[in-house]
Amino acid sequence: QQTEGPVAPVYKTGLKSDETSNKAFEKQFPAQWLTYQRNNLDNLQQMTDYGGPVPWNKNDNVNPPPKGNPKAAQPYLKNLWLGYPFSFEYKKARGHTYAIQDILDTDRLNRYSDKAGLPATCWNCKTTKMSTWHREYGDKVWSMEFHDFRTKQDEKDNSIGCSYCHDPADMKLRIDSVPLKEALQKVGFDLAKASRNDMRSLVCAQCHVEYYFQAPKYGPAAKPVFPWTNGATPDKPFGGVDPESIYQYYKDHGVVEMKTMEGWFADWVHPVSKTPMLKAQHPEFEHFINGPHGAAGVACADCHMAYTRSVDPDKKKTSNHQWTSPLLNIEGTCKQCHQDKTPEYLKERVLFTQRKVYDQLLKAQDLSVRAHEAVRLADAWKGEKNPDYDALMLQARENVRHGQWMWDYVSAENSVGFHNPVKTMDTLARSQEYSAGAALLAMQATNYGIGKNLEGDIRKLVPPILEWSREMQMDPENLKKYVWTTYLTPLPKSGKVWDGNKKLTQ
Amino acid sequence: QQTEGPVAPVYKTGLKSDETSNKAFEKQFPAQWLTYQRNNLDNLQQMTDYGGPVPWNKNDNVNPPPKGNPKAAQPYLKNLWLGYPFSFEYKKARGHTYAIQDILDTDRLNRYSDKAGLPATCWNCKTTKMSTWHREYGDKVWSMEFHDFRTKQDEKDNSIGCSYCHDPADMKLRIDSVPLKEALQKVGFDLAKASRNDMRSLVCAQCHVEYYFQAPKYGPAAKPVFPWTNGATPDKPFGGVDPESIYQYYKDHGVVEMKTMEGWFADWVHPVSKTPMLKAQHPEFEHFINGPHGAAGVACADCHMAYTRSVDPDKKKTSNHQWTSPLLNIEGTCKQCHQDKTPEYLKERVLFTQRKVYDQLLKAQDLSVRAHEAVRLADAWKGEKNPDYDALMLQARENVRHGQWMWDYVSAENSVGFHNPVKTMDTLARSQEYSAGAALLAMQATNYGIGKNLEGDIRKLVPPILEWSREMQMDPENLKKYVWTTYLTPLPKSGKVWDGNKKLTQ
Amino acid sequence: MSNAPPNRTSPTNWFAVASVLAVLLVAGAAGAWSMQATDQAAFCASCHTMDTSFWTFGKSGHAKLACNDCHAPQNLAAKIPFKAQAGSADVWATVSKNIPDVIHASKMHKDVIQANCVRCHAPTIQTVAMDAKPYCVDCHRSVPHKSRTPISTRKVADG
Ligand code: HEC
Ligand code: HEC
Ligand code: HEC
Ligand code: HEC
Ligand code: HEC
Ligand code: HEC
Ligand code: HEC
Ligand code: HEC
Ligand code: HEC
Ligand code: HEC
Ligand code: HEC
Ligand code: HEC
Ligand code: HEC
Ligand code: HEC
Ligand SMILES: [Ca+2]
Ligand SMILES: [Ca+2]
Repeated sequence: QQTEGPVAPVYKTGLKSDETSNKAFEKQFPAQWLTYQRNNLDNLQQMTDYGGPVPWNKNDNVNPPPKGNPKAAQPYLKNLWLGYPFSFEYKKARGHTYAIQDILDTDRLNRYSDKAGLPATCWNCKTTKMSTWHREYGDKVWSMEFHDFRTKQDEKDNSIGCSYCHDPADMKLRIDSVPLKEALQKVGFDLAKASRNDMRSLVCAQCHVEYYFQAPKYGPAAKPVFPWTNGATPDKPFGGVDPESIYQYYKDHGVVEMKTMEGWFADWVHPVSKTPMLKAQHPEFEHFINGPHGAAGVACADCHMAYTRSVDPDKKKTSNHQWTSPLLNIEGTCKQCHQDKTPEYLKERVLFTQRKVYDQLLKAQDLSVRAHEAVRLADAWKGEKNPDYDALMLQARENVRHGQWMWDYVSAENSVGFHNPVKTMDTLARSQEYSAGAALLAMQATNYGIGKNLEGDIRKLVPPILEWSREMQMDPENLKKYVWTTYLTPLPKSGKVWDGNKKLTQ
Repeated sequence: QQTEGPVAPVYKTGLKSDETSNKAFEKQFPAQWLTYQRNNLDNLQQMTDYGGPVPWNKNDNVNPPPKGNPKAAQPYLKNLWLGYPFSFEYKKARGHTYAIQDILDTDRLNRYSDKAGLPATCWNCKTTKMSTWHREYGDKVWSMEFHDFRTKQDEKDNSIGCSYCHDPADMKLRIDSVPLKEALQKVGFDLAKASRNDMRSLVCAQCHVEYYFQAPKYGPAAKPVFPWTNGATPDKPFGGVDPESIYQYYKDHGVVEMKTMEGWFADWVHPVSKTPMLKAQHPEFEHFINGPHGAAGVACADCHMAYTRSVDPDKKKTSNHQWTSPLLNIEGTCKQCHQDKTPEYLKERVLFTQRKVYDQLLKAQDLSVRAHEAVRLADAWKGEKNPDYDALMLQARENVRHGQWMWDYVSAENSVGFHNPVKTMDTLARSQEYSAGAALLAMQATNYGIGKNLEGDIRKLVPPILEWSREMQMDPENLKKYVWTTYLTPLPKSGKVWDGNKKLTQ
Repeated sequence: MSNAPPNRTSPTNWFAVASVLAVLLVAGAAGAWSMQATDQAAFCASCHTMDTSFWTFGKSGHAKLACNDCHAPQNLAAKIPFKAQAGSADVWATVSKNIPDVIHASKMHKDVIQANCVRCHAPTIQTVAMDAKPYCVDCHRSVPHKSRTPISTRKVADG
């Protein structure tokens, strides 16, 4: 007889709180270990209409999976991120057990040089070692050389694992990530008072959130910061996570020097339109938190880690540690709450949202390309200009930036809208508004001189770039393939310096 | 005890199935009668943020309620419906008991002439007498003179009432309306097999649906038809109710003669842009049916007629026959299903959707005005033209029509998006796309000659028309007030012929 | 707002008065039979007010249980006062016809229910953090009254 209410199991593992090896947990937690291993599944059977852990190239709408995905790819990504590492490689995410391998292999980091081009910060959301290193080097760690850490960990044993979410000593959920701890403090959310339900989402918010690298002027260089303060109030700590609030936030915290944008934050300058751009990254938490589920108190773990009994050794109920699309197991996830519905019905409702979001996302990207192209043409315009040409062009650029930020906020979010259907659609409508506005302003600046050159199908005017990589950019010939790539500077020719965690002789 | 499942109570009233008086039901159904009388409430206490039964002018964003409503009005409605009776008067709906009074008093019908200008069809969704008349006159009734029926009924005793939804003999739910019966038949929905749950929405679908008046070429003149067939399939009878399906439907079923639109349906031609337009009317059912609630089987009556016990004489559970905003009584409506939430929470979720929908709706209307204006300017353009001028202008007009249809489909729907949040937002994004496209095509047609005249704030370029009415349009002086109204033809000066159901001496 | 407050001066419902007597009998005599009889679905459903709950429960995986397997504390010392209080509240509401449009389990009552979920399902909930949410029914939202399903499939119109 038990009347106390259910209590979470408490463990005494004998492990130290700073344990970072995954394997160290295997023996005591064979069930969780077993589902955790399933994160290695990444075959075609794991695909859903828009998701699932298959690492196809997100821009490739030509080749069938696993290389591309004609039904869910976004063909203009390489154009829109031109000049930024994301244009070299960006893949559909797969399981947590691949995190280190995938970052070791990604072309976003410069493996052809001793300088990765991006800081050690990138390790933050991939390895259980991060907090060890932070303890060791302090806030200097963020701006240290990425490559120097390639060899300092095991590809599997330190990939996103137990110690990132649990205190190894007693397995209580914990926040291991420095940036989240600081972000929560800044918005006035007291982690000490977080409920168990809160923790079941906050552990994910360590990584599945938008971030930027801090400029030295504002504190430790290259530290990852979550831009949530603009709009946060004591009673609504997450009042600042909507895309317009964050866009306002980025009108500060940076070192842009361009007129009218002085001091704004920018990730890079787009070479075609010469616009200081923002890059959005995986704002799952920011979407979810005020969506129909998040607002109702449903947690990430409720859908992505639903209890399962299917696991040996003892078929006890455990949290499923295979983080993947809930649509691969609707019976075991959604249906605990939506018991009255069929799996087919639930899937169809998800698709009802996703199809519309995907369609509007592609339209938003087409308009965004048109906006860059308009500014490019207006820049090159030799004819008669509007007396306000300069002011109009600055406004146009601001709209290019704003429009791209808005669709990227949706594109980077991995549920194709399901985590917050209405907010997502609103964000895309705004994206389209700003991008269309940018093109119009550029036309005005040239007294409509460029109008003719913008007529017709944008996919023909500016062909989508299907393949691009650091190696391709090393060959000046390749830069001639597209009008847009002519704006790039060729990269120095060089052989690979790093292959995974092996340094190659040079 | 029951084992079959809840069944609707059956009565033997002694009334005939063709009874049309509301009062005839009072004695036997005092509880329903009492809540039915509450449909007469229309004071300011009944307002919600966007809804509630207070008849303010839908375009008036200047005067406070009850005349206007700065927080929820749509200032461009009179501009966008110029030349069509809706531009004279369009109010927020109120209770069913006002249906006859409001149609008697509306300026949409010409009370200054022996010809109302709109057919007797208009009575269909206002009076319990309609089926009697249909039996009497057959399909001729639709095109008969509206005015001739003004005196043939009692303002209150025949206003939307019992016999429209119930068979008076046994009070079973029934479909009394001819157009719905025919529409269901056409899409292959067998009314005889409708479940009780279906009926709890279908009785509303008699009226809360989009309709158009049939042209004589296609069958009985002026008969109201619901345009649902394009996309309907045997297993998805309501597969044709999305705005794009209906837009396609209207590419037929009409008598438009303009090139490239031959045979299309149009409600009227907008005098400013000379575009054959569509008018959307209250597609509540069409939104609801594949929204989160409708798809889940929730019925209109679940939210708008929730059981109440608060009614004398015997405080039994009865269906609340006061059809109004559920937000006026969240405890009694939403909380039947969402018992774990607070009323404040639920209201906030509704507003989370409504605020975004309202904002995007206004933006869509601004763009729609700009589209008409662009076509107007391009029509008047005397400078050099694009060699494809004619083709481009036709395309522009098609986009004007398409863009306006899309926002009107949302504007005319009375939940400000709540009945189907994602579909509503998608519809508005499309509206904006088409309207922006229309302006661009008109610019192209004039080789951008009109560009300059479209720059700047549209609310200044084309001022919203706050007041307009038949009387105003009789005075040629008034037509000079706005550029747009100069495109109207003054109406013949005339005194009122009808005041409510009283014919005035002439 | 739009619904007028319930009128509190309507005539007495005699069936309900009889029920009061029954409950008093239970509380007073505490006979084993009446204790058990008033736990059963049939008794609860003798009030039309309870029809909805009865119907949905009857269609659920828990149909073989008695209402009070969930709706009353199982330890007798707590059960008698709880039943007397809940029972007389129900009866008073019925007699005075002060029955709300939508009946909700109170916080106290929800805690009682929760304890019962835990009581029966103890073996199931040992290995995981089943206190992830305040109540089991925050996830198991349909247990047992199918609260998200359309009204006509679970409510009785003339209750
Ligand atoms: C109510 C259920 C639910 C909740 C709560 C939820 N998600 Fe999701 N999530 C989904 C669904 C459904 C998808 C779409 C999967 C697909 O398209 O196959 C998804 C997709 C994802 C994806 C992409 C997965 C893939 O296979 O592409 C990630 C990553 C993700 N969610 C993370 C999160 C995080 C982090 C949280 C909390 C901040 C969260 N989710 C909360 C249901 C949920
Ligand atoms: C705040 C946490 C965070 C930081 C910092 C971060 N990532 Fe990630 N990364 C994620 C998450 C979450 C995913 C999975 C979701 C997704 O792919 O959008 C991911 C996925 C990836 C992937 C696999 C999918 C792909 O995009 O090809 C690579 C590679 C990657 N990150 C590289 C990097 C690099 C390089 C950096 C530094 C510039 C970095 N990450 C910084 C959280 C982070
Ligand atoms: C990305 C976050 C994350 C990682 C990584 C993670 N867990 Fe968990 N784990 C959770 C969450 C969330 C819960 C649910 C805890 C709760 O509800 O309080 C959980 C629960 C548990 C529990 C409690 C019993 C249960 O199944 O609910 C154990 C034991 C456990 N995890 C072991 C592990 C082990 C071993 C690893 C590494 C192989 C691991 N976890 C990796 C997030 C994580
Ligand atoms: C966070 C969500 C959540 C909460 C809270 C929750 N459950 Fe569950 N429950 C589940 C899921 C998911 C399953 C499905 C597990 C499976 O069958 O694989 C489940 C299954 C069950 C089952 C049927 C199968 C089995 O494992 O025995 C019972 C009984 C059950 N839960 C009882 C409870 C009780 C009692 C409580 C409260 C103490 C509770 N649940 C709280 C999510 C939850
Ligand atoms: C330490 C950082 C980190 C934490 C904590 C984290 N994730 Fe992830 N997540 C990632 C990265 C990185 C990837 C992509 C790995 C790759 O593709 O190499 C990823 C991938 C995923 C995927 C995609 C797998 C698929 O099927 O498409 C899902 C779903 C997901 N995470 C959900 C969650 C949930 C739910 C939580 C919390 C319980 C969580 N993650 C916590 C970093 C993290
Ligand atoms: C822990 C409980 C829980 C889980 C797990 C859950 N939901 Fe929900 N779901 C809710 C709640 C709560 C709402 C909000 C409405 C309400 O209160 O009933 C909701 C609303 C919805 C809606 C309506 C909103 C919309 O976006 O259209 C859909 C569809 C839905 N859920 C599908 C799913 C799917 C698919 C999954 C699995 C991926 C899932 N849910 C998992 C509790 C849950
Ligand atoms: C899940 C609950 C729900 C369902 C089902 C539902 N509605 Fe509504 N309805 C609402 C809400 C909430 C509003 C917004 C009221 C407001 O803004 O004050 C609304 C608004 C309306 C309005 C405008 C009322 C006003 O006060 O302005 C009408 C008319 C309407 N609904 C008719 C219908 C019809 C007809 C159906 C079925 C085809 C239906 N509704 C189904 C909840 C619902
Ligand atoms: C298919 C049913 C149907 C037909 C046919 C119909 N109406 Fe209505 N009418 C409604 C509904 C439903 C409402 C309430 C919802 C709304 O106002 O959008 C309404 C509201 C009204 C109102 C009160 C609010 C306002 O708009 O000022 C007037 C007046 C009115 N209609 C006049 C007319 C006229 C004139 C015609 C003929 C041109 C007509 N109706 C044809 C269904 C119909
Ligand atoms: C706009 C449609 C509509 C009108 C008009 C209407 N009813 Fe109803 N009525 C309904 C619906 C829907 C139900 C619920 C039936 C069900 O669940 O099967 C209902 C139920 C009833 C019931 C059954 C008991 C109950 O309350 O659920 C009675 C009796 C009744 N109405 C009487 C009347 C009377 C008397 C009038 C005129 C004063 C009237 N109705 C007007 C739609 C309407
Ligand atoms: C015979 C036609 C007809 C039927 C049937 C009908 N309506 Fe209406 N409804 C109207 C008209 C007309 C109005 C506007 C009356 C006015 O403003 O004068 C209206 C107004 C309303 C309003 C607005 C009141 C407010 O508070 O803003 C709601 C809500 C509503 N109806 C819901 C329903 C529901 C739910 C049903 C079905 C149970 C239904 N209606 C059936 C024609 C109808
Ligand atoms: C007869 C049952 C029922 C009634 C009454 C009802 N709902 Fe729902 N509600 C549902 C169902 C079913 C869903 C879909 C998700 C699910 O299955 O839980 C849902 C989903 C929702 C959602 C999530 C989707 C979204 O649009 O964000 C919200 C919010 C919501 N309801 C609010 C309300 C409000 C407000 C009312 C009253 C006006 C209401 N509901 C009345 C059953 C109902
Ligand atoms: C398996 C456990 C269980 C059984 C058996 C059970 N109930 Fe319930 N009951 C609940 C739960 C859980 C709630 C609370 C639902 C909520 O508020 O989330 C509840 C709520 C109620 C309510 C409040 C109204 C509502 O729907 O919230 C009534 C009345 C009720 N039950 C009556 C009964 C009757 C009568 C029976 C027997 C015919 C019965 N219950 C059998 C678990 C049970
Ligand atoms: C005499 C008629 C009657 C009987 C017999 C009856 N109830 Fe009730 N019950 C009511 C009324 C009336 C209410 C509403 C009281 C209120 O909320 O004010 C109610 C409310 C409830 C509630 C929700 C309020 C709360 O206390 O949390 C539950 C649960 C409940 N009853 C369960 C039961 C169970 C279980 C039985 C059988 C043991 C039962 N009832 C027998 C009339 C009755
Ligand atoms: C008196 C014992 C008892 C109580 C109290 C009880 N259950 Fe159960 N429950 C059972 C039994 C026995 C079954 C298995 C029924 C079957 O499979 O025939 C069951 C099955 C279940 C299941 C799996 C089947 C289903 O309906 O989904 C869930 C989940 C569940 N219970 C949750 C709950 C929750 C939540 C509560 C409290 C609100 C609760 N139970 C209260 C005895 C109980
Ligand atoms: Ca960023
Ligand atoms: Ca129409």
